[in-house]
Amino acid sequence: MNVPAISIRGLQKYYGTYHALRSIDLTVKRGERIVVCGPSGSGKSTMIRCINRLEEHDGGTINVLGTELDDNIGNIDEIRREVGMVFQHFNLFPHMTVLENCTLAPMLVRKTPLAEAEALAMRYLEKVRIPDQADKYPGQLSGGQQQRVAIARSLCMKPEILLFDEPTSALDPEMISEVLDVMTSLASEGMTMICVTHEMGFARKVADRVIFMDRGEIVEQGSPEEFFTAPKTDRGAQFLSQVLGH
Amino acid sequence: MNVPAISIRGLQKYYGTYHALRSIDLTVKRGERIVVCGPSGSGKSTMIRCINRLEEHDGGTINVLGTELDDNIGNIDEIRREVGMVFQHFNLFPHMTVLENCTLAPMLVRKTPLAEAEALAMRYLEKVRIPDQADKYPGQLSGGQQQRVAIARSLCMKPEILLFDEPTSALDPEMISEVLDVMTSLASEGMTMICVTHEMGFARKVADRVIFMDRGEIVEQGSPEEFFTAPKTDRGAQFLSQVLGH
Amino acid sequence: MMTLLQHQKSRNALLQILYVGVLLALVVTAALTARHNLQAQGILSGWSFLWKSTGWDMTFSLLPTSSSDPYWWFLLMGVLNTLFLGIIGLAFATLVGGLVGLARVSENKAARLLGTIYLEIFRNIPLIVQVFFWYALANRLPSPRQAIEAGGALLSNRGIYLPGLNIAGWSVAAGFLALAIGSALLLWLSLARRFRRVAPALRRRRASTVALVTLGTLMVLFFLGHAPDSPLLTLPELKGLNIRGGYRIQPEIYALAFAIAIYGGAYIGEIVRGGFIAVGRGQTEAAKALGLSEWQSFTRIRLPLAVRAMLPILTNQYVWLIKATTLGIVVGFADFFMVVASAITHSGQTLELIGILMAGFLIINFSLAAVMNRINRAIALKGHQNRS
Amino acid sequence: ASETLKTVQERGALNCPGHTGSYLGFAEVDDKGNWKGLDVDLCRAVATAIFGDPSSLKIIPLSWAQRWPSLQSGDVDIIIKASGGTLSRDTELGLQFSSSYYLGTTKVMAHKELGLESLADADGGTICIPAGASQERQVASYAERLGITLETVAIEKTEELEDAYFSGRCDLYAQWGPVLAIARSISDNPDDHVLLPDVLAVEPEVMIVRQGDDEWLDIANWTLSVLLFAEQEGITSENVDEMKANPPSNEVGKMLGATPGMGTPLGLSDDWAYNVIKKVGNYSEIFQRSLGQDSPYKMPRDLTALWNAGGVLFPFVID
Amino acid sequence: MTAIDTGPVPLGPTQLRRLRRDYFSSPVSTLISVLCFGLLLSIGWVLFDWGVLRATFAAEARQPECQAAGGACWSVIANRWRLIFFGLYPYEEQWRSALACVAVIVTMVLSCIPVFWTGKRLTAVWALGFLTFYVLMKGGMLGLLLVREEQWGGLALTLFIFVATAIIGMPLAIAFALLRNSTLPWIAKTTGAVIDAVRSLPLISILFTFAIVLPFVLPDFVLQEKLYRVIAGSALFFAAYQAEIIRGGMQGVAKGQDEAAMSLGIPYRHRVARILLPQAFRNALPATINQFVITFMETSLVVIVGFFELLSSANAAFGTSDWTFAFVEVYVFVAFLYFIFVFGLSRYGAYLERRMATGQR
Ligand SMILES: Nc1ncnc2c1ncn2[C@@H]1O[C@H](COP(=O)(O)OP(=O)(O)OP(=O)(O)O)[C@@H](O)[C@H]1O
Ligand SMILES: Nc1ncnc2c1ncn2[C@@H]1O[C@H](COP(=O)(O)OP(=O)(O)OP(=O)(O)O)[C@@H](O)[C@H]1O
Ligand SMILES: [Mg+2]
Ligand SMILES: [Mg+2]
Repeated sequence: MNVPAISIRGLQKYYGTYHALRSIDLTVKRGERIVVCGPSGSGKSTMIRCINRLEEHDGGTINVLGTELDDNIGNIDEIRREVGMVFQHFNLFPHMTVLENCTLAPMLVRKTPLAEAEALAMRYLEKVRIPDQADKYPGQLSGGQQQRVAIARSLCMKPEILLFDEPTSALDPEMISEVLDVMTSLASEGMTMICVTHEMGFARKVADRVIFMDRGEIVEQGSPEEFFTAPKTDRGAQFLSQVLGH
Repeated sequence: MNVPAISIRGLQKYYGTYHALRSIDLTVKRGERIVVCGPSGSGKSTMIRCINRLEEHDGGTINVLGTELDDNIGNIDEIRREVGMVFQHFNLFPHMTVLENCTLAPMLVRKTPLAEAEALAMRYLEKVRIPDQADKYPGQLSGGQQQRVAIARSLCMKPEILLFDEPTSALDPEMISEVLDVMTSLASEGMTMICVTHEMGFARKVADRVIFMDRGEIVEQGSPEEFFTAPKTDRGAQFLSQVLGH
Repeated sequence: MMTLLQHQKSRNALLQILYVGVLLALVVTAALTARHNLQAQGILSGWSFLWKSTGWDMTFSLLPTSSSDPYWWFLLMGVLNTLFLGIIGLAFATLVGGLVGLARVSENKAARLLGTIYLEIFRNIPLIVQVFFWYALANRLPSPRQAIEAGGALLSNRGIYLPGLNIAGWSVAAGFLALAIGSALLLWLSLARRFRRVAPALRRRRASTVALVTLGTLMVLFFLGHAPDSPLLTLPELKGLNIRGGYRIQPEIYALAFAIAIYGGAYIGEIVRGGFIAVGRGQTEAAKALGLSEWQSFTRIRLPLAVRAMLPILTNQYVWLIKATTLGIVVGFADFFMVVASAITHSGQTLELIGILMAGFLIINFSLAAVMNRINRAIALKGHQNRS
Repeated sequence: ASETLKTVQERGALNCPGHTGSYLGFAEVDDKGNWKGLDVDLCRAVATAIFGDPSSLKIIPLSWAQRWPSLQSGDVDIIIKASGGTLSRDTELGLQFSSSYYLGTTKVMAHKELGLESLADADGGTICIPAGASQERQVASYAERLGITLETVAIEKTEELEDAYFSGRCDLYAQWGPVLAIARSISDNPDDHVLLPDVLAVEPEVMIVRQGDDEWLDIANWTLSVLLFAEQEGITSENVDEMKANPPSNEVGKMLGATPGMGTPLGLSDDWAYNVIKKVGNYSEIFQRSLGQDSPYKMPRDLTALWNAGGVLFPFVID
Repeated sequence: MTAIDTGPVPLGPTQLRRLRRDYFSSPVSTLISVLCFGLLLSIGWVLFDWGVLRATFAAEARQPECQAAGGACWSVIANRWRLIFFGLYPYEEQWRSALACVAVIVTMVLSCIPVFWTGKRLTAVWALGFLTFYVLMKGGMLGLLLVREEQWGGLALTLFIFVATAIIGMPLAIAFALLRNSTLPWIAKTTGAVIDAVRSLPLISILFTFAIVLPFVLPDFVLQEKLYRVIAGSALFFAAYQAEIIRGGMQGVAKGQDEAAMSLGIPYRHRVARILLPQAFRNALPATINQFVITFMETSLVVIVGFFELLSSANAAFGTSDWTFAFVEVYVFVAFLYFIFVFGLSRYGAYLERRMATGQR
């Protein structure tokens, strides 16, 4: 159990000739909660998408739960099973009910029997406080509800690690707090989490570490108090002034 | 010249079974500047759209510049020529340059020769302070510039009355002031104006009268000082507290 | 009068009356002129010809016809032939289109290249030229005596002969019915919303029950329809001038169906591609992130969503393909249009027959569109789809 | 006077059917895009009779299925398109026939390798027939008479139809005699095909007009008569001027317009027959260049010869 | 394996890697690649062998020579190409037919250039092109010999039918679209019924009706010439489809546009002509090109109602005793002609679609 949850070494990523990630090094311990922030285009999404290989990386190594991510397809499938991801735009399956969205992967991937999968799904739907929406279709829910379904869907796979990519930025202000609440309660249960977000209140409350990225590099990292009160770099200070001033 | 610019009596408007305007009475003198406000859905847009018959009314009479708006088609065309309208979403013609947007109606409706129409258009574009954008297409302008083109376009028809439907609410904060400036200078030239807006600063500065609508009725009207300092009705007071608190 | 024209409501009413009136007047004048012209030439008009015997024979029909059958029967058979060819054509065009569309969205560049070449060639040559070409090719297969044999099937310029069951016609028909019901039931079991929540094992058990019962019914039907002392299976073989036994598909039919499938497939391929592109990348990524395999994400997420995006356009394409069966006339396949055309030359009842032709196609195509729209409604995504 | 004649004269051209593609020997198109063939020349003769000029003719390409509707609707003024006279065409379609300009029999050709003696041996065979033509009915009734079943392949376009037969799609090919003979003569290997002795029908090919305009039919009939009469009297396009100058008989003189009376009753000019012979030729000339010795097909006249040469054609009397 | 060491900045995917990703990313993918290339190569070879290697090109060659060579017999094209291109047009005048085709093609090319995309300019280009075509083909003036419509044929006739269909059909389509979008329910519904009915009928049956039935139901003085009747039918069919395309384009024009124009006092006809239609057409452009492509191909159906257009002349080209055997070559040639036109048009449509997609971003 002393293998780190994630360990990234010298990660390089190109889009064509554009150098999107420049030698990223990052180690995440089990149970650690990390918030990633930084200006738009700084490579935050790209980094966490590399972690469950929605993007292929071009150099360096990524090691998740002791397994290295390489061209071996078996490895990828294994890792994706253990790493959940919540997208900014939810990406629910619109042709399935909320319940079906949640039971699909456990049944297909983990071969959980239907009844068990449904029980599990209902448990997580309760955890995100929308058990009553189980039989609706995603199109019939509000944005906040949809995002909570997306979280529940990830949880149903019982992942070791949960990645969030700006999970609240597509939401209306009232709905943001609903979703943040759910995330906070997840965090309190000790799940390993990496969360790209600009919700500084949330970061202060739950993050063990804040990572600040700019132009494809990790510029600064540290505890939330450190980062928010006394950023070590100018770039960080400037970014903070913008975000907080807004 | 003692005919009022607009005189509305017992105006009724239904959308299907929904009663959108309930017995509106309103008289606007020539040169008067009126600001209309009220909560969303109270019928503000509907009322001013009735004035140039973008909506047909179902009861009562509307008399604009001495001509009654009824089913007579000639009357409608005549009145639309004399009443300009500026929309929330500008509604510029995207396939024409700014100059063409401005010269189109004078040339087609008033049969103004091209050279004259262009001279006129340039005069009004100067008035709204964007003569240098004349050859661009609307898509190449910022929101504030677009709205100013829309105002110039209306002015080119030399209307007696200008209607504004929330002309600033689709704009970014910096651009609002640009447009309000232009409107203020128009107001100072003595044009008859009815303006739906929640810009209370503007209302205080230019309005001769503020009209407060709720649920399809005119609940309260009076001078801006009266209305803003001591609203006569509870509904008005409540609305003001929200708007100013925001 | 002027004031009436200025008045909006009355003007609107007037305009509408005028418009509809002019259209009606046109139709009525046409009808009257036609009647006058026909009478002047002593051409008998009316519908009585429908009950006369034709005196010629149909080249192909699903149910028996002879030269002593009346016109209405021939016309009906023509409609059946059109539907028959249409269904075959649609099915194969969909299959081809699916393959081409998949090739065109595939990750594999070679497949994409092949798909593109296919598309550009077959979409850009008029269907009628393709029909001529395939028919000429079909006619160049060897004669029955030199027929190519492939696993009991014979390939010759008289058609493709498949081994067949030696059973009576009615039991074949009943067999098809049973098969249709069985597969419809299976489809319903696997797709219907109400069975979604049933455990997969139970679903599989139900499905296999249905399949077994259908198979059993088929066996019984075949047994009943089979003459007691003849072999059950007949292989096509040369007898006299022709190949006898087994089932035969005439060159006219398969050339036409082939052309329609190839040409329609190119168009449907583009629709399929559009459908898959319309599925947001987000859905696919979500499926990956959940650990679904390529195949699972294809069958459970991408395909169902793509089908929903394709269906409305596909309806148009299907209507269009049904209409393409009218090219039967150039290779002598007795589709509805050709039967009508022949009937016109033999009976001279031009106007009546053209009327029947139009009515027939209106009914066929409106029903097709109605069915497709019904399916589309049934599988439409619920709620607002403002996010992808 | 004739309604149709008036329409035609107003239009300045005779509308006559051609073919979509070609109908060898009867209507085909040469390298330069000109129509030629027996039917086309007969159209020219009628046009010349009316206008004195064979180019006052519009050949309207028509498919078989369109013949009758086109005539009935007035798109064409006359059908000369290898069409036979039948009862139903006369009575049900409201048509009217001229006397016959060609006597064709419907016969059947078969691939030699099948070794057929007659159609009776062909039970179960496949037969190619032209769609929408009278052969469709003739085959059906002949097969019924023999008590055999034939599978039919009916195609409208002759090219497609013959391709179907020669490529072996059909064992048999039922067609109007001359077309059949031509098809065989130009096939890859004429000896591979035999004409069966069966005569399914005898079909007199006629010019067809709409019912109710007898004067118009007269013009068609007399044009044909003149062509045959000229052949009978040895008048050709070569010697017609000479003949007109010194008519060997009263009849010839009258026909060529040397003595008046030939045109007026028909509503035509008196020298119309002269023009026809001069510019189109007599029947024999037409036949020889379209089907006979001067054509690639080298068909004999057979039944289509004049009465005095063993055939069945004859002119009416010009008096 | 991916652990390309983090030295100095490594290059992006190399050629080799891209090749592997594109063609051989998995065993299945490799199999597919091999199959696809095998298929392409073998078909390509067969065609090349038949069409070039063993083909006969000499104009003097006839059936025996061709069959001896065993490949395609392009001699038929060498001998009969004028028939295919010009049909029954008088031999000495065929240069006119050729010029007329050029005029139409130039018109089509011109109207693909964005400079000409205003209502007026497009109309001018097409009217001028069409007029040139018509005068050249028909003659009877400017010292040209009169050539009547029934002598037109081949490619020129195909182009004529196509262009005439578009010129008549387009205004009709606009009218249909406007009527169907009318606020007056009866007009909208009746038009809708007409459009839907026409769309559900096969084009052949419409052509057949216009060629054969119309003379019965129309008084004598209208549409005497069958060619024009058939064009009318084909235009009606085109209009029904195009009307729906334009209507789709109209739906993409915001309602505010019309309201803005109304509030400026601009009358209906100008609102339609200056505001609604220009925007609707811009939205509907790709679909419109597609419709043109299909219409061009469908002109080939007039062969069934007896016209001497491209396909018919092709039939006539092998419909003579010398060439009956060589119909495959003729069909291939004609297919190639169609392909050139249609492929050009559809590539252009695809280009437009891409251009507009980037414009929207
Ligand atoms: N598929 C792609 N092709 C090319 N460039 C890309 C692609 N995806 C991302 N990029 C570029 O890579 C850079 C990093 O993108 P990324 O999405 O990781 O930024 P981000 O930090 O998540 O920004 P944001 O806060 O806006 O989401 C950006 O400059 C972006 O333009
Ligand atoms: N076309 C329509 N059909 C049906 N109801 C309508 C329609 N247009 C407006 N309404 C209804 O009429 C009422 C008044 O609408 P109106 O647009 O005039 O409100 P408003 O005061 O302008 O509000 P806002 O500040 O949101 O623009 C609203 O309840 C609205 O829902
Ligand atoms: Mg991002
Ligand atoms: Mg409003």
